[in-house]
Amino acid sequence: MHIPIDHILVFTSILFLIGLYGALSRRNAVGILISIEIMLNAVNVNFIAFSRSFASSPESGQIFVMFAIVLAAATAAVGLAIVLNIYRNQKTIYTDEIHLLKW
Amino acid sequence: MTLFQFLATTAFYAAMLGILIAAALCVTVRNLFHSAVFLAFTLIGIAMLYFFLQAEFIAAMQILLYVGAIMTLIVFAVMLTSRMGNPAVPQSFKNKKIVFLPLGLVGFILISAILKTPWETSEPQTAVNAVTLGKALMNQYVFPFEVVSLVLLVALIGAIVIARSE
Amino acid sequence: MLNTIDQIFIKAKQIILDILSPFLPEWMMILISIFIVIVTLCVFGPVVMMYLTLLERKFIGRMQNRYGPNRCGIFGLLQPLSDGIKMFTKEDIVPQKADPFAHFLGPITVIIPSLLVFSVIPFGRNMIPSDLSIGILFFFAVASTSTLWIFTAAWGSRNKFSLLGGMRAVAQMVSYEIPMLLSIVPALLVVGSFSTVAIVNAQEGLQWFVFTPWGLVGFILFFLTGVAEVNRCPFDLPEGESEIIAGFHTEYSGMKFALFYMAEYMNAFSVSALVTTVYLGGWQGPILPSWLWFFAKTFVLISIMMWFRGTFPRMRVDQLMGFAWRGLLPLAFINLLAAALWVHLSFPLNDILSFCILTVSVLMIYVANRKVAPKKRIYKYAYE
Amino acid sequence: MYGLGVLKGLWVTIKNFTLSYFTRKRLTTVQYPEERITLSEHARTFPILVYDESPDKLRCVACEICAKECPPKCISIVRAQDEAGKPLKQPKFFDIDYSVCMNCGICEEVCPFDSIYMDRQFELSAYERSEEFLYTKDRLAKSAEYFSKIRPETAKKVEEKRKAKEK
Repeated sequence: MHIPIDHILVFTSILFLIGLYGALSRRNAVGILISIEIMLNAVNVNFIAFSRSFASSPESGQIFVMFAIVLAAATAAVGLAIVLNIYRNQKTIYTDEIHLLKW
Repeated sequence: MTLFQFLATTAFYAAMLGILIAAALCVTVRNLFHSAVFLAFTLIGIAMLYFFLQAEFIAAMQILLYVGAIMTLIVFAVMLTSRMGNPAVPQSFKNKKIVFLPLGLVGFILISAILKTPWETSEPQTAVNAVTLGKALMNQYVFPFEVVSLVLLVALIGAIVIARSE
Repeated sequence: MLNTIDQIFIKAKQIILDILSPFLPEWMMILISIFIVIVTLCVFGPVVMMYLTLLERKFIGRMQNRYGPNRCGIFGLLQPLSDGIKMFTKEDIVPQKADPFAHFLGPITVIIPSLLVFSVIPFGRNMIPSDLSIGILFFFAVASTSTLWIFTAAWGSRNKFSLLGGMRAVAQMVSYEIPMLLSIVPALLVVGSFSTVAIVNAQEGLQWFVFTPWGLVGFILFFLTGVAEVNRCPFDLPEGESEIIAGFHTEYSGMKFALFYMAEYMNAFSVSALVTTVYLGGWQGPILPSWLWFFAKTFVLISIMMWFRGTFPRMRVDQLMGFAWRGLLPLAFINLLAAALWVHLSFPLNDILSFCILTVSVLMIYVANRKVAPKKRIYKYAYE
Repeated sequence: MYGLGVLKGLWVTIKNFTLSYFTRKRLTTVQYPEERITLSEHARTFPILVYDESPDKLRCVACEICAKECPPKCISIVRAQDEAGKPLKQPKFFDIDYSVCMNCGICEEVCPFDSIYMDRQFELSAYERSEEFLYTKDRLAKSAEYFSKIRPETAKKVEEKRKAKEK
């Protein structure tokens, strides 16, 4: 089952670009967070693809992916808490409507 | 190239295609809940990719942590912030066509760089199972392991403090 | 002789393969062998579910001093068939305001994890559909996604009651997932590998894990959290008929409701199958053939779940949450500590030490959670 | 102790379950079409008219008290007349609409001539709702023996009352 590595890299870069498109073009804060999750996942797939052909310590890629998943969970938690707080105060989570520096 | 290699590679490319479609849908669909569900499909697709790349433990962790935990967070956020579903409001910026310019640029540079460099495709190592991962976590990476648990604790308390209603 | 009965299903599959092998090319044979296993699982799941419903109705009937269903068939044996036909022919109503995509997606995605999970359970000696090196982890990963699908079903039906049921389901399953995972870790600690076959092999003969002190606590913990994870009786708030009609599957009728119903019973079967695999020694047993041992233990556990259903009223949400976070979680952590000690110490000392740690901790948790009656308040001025 | 209630509950249900296989009387269900529970003396379903000798000589004198008293007004009586048009003391038509009747038994209490009583027949299903449930006089008529068979005490009391009145 030999997959040439540049096919995987092209796939992950397309996935990354899709996430980037979502992050840039969406108005809804939660939508942006969802797109960031896609970008994070694209990077994780890269790690795993490379970790297979590492001679010295093959498991380092996978460990890094585990840390990445855990940190994505932490960012998602804090990010969504902030979004909830904005929603509670501003009654809207559309990023272009949140322009007051203080509320 | 036995039949199974052929089946496996076609399944791999099919999974890749499926993930791209699900991700594209997730980013473009108007109803936020549908985009959360499509995100779940992309995550499960990526877990399938990990199975193909012999990273079984990471695939199980991905499903357990991402689809089990983070998706629940996102779905709760979607539920709490949307006024019971009124997708009438436009979900994306008016001049979203402009976004394609930087995207195209970045994409062109990235993909051309990928295709030009000669990746030395060495024979993939033996599969890394949970035992070697555990050993590495406990010996070589024990410091980052502790720091990450600290970060999680901080994120936990931070999220509760921010989201707590007075 | 006993070994032939024990391996009867493997031999049957081999016979089928031998019959077909002269006619088909070699690679087709491998596909056929995989296909046979998949077909048996997909047939075995719904059939077990149908006869579990009948067993449950008769069992609970007898508890309430009445017969269970005994009209269709001799002892009501055709009752599941008639239920099935009724479910097929019932009209499938989709509410007009419902979100068609999520409403349609609900039942499909709820049934997939409950079927996928069967692939990891060892039904008998080398009778495991697919021996993954991350067996148990695969089970939990797939089982934990069902939270999300239950919520899609609840959110898709756009109805206050199902949304309430969905939120209750998510809150309950998330808070019971952590004790469930932690109650498994001692067994993995002792065995040292995730694969279910290794766990069962580690419990050779009668050295089932349940007979060790940490094993008993782990068994009780895992069984209780399993019952909660499957939304069965004392913890069935997500579909609390009395207060929120039918919880997340209120707006489903006909075959879609049958899928939810089937998923619930198959989850109940697979959770009790996993409890037997990890703590009751899977198919290990003295004389009888291995798969008979496995099904006997699983059905004992399922009848205990039904016994719970016949006895306990539904728990309030705060009791439910309190039980998980204040009761099961600390016990799971201490059980992990006791198991670690048990592994590292020699025979006489480890049982005694882990036994006292666990009894002391159970009593402490019990005392800590007891409701303290408020002190009698004396109103100084009222009495003058 | 906190956990005892749980164990007691479990003990009760498992006791019920095991003993239900040994002592038949614990099981309260009656297999309806095959076995039947014996109806009590005062079971009442739909009213019937009682006659002494022959079905056309009913005890009823068409006084229409029951028709007036009936809450859902499901009794309709037309007094019989002889050729000269003089009203007679018996009903020409006496219809009770069983689909409207609510089995209250008020007609039985108010009837001064002990002619209308509550029967205990409840298996009265029919294919057609309007016609078949409109019971006419001859379908309502039931003999006094039938009445005394289904309700022995009240029949005895009624007999003594009637004999006392005749003397």
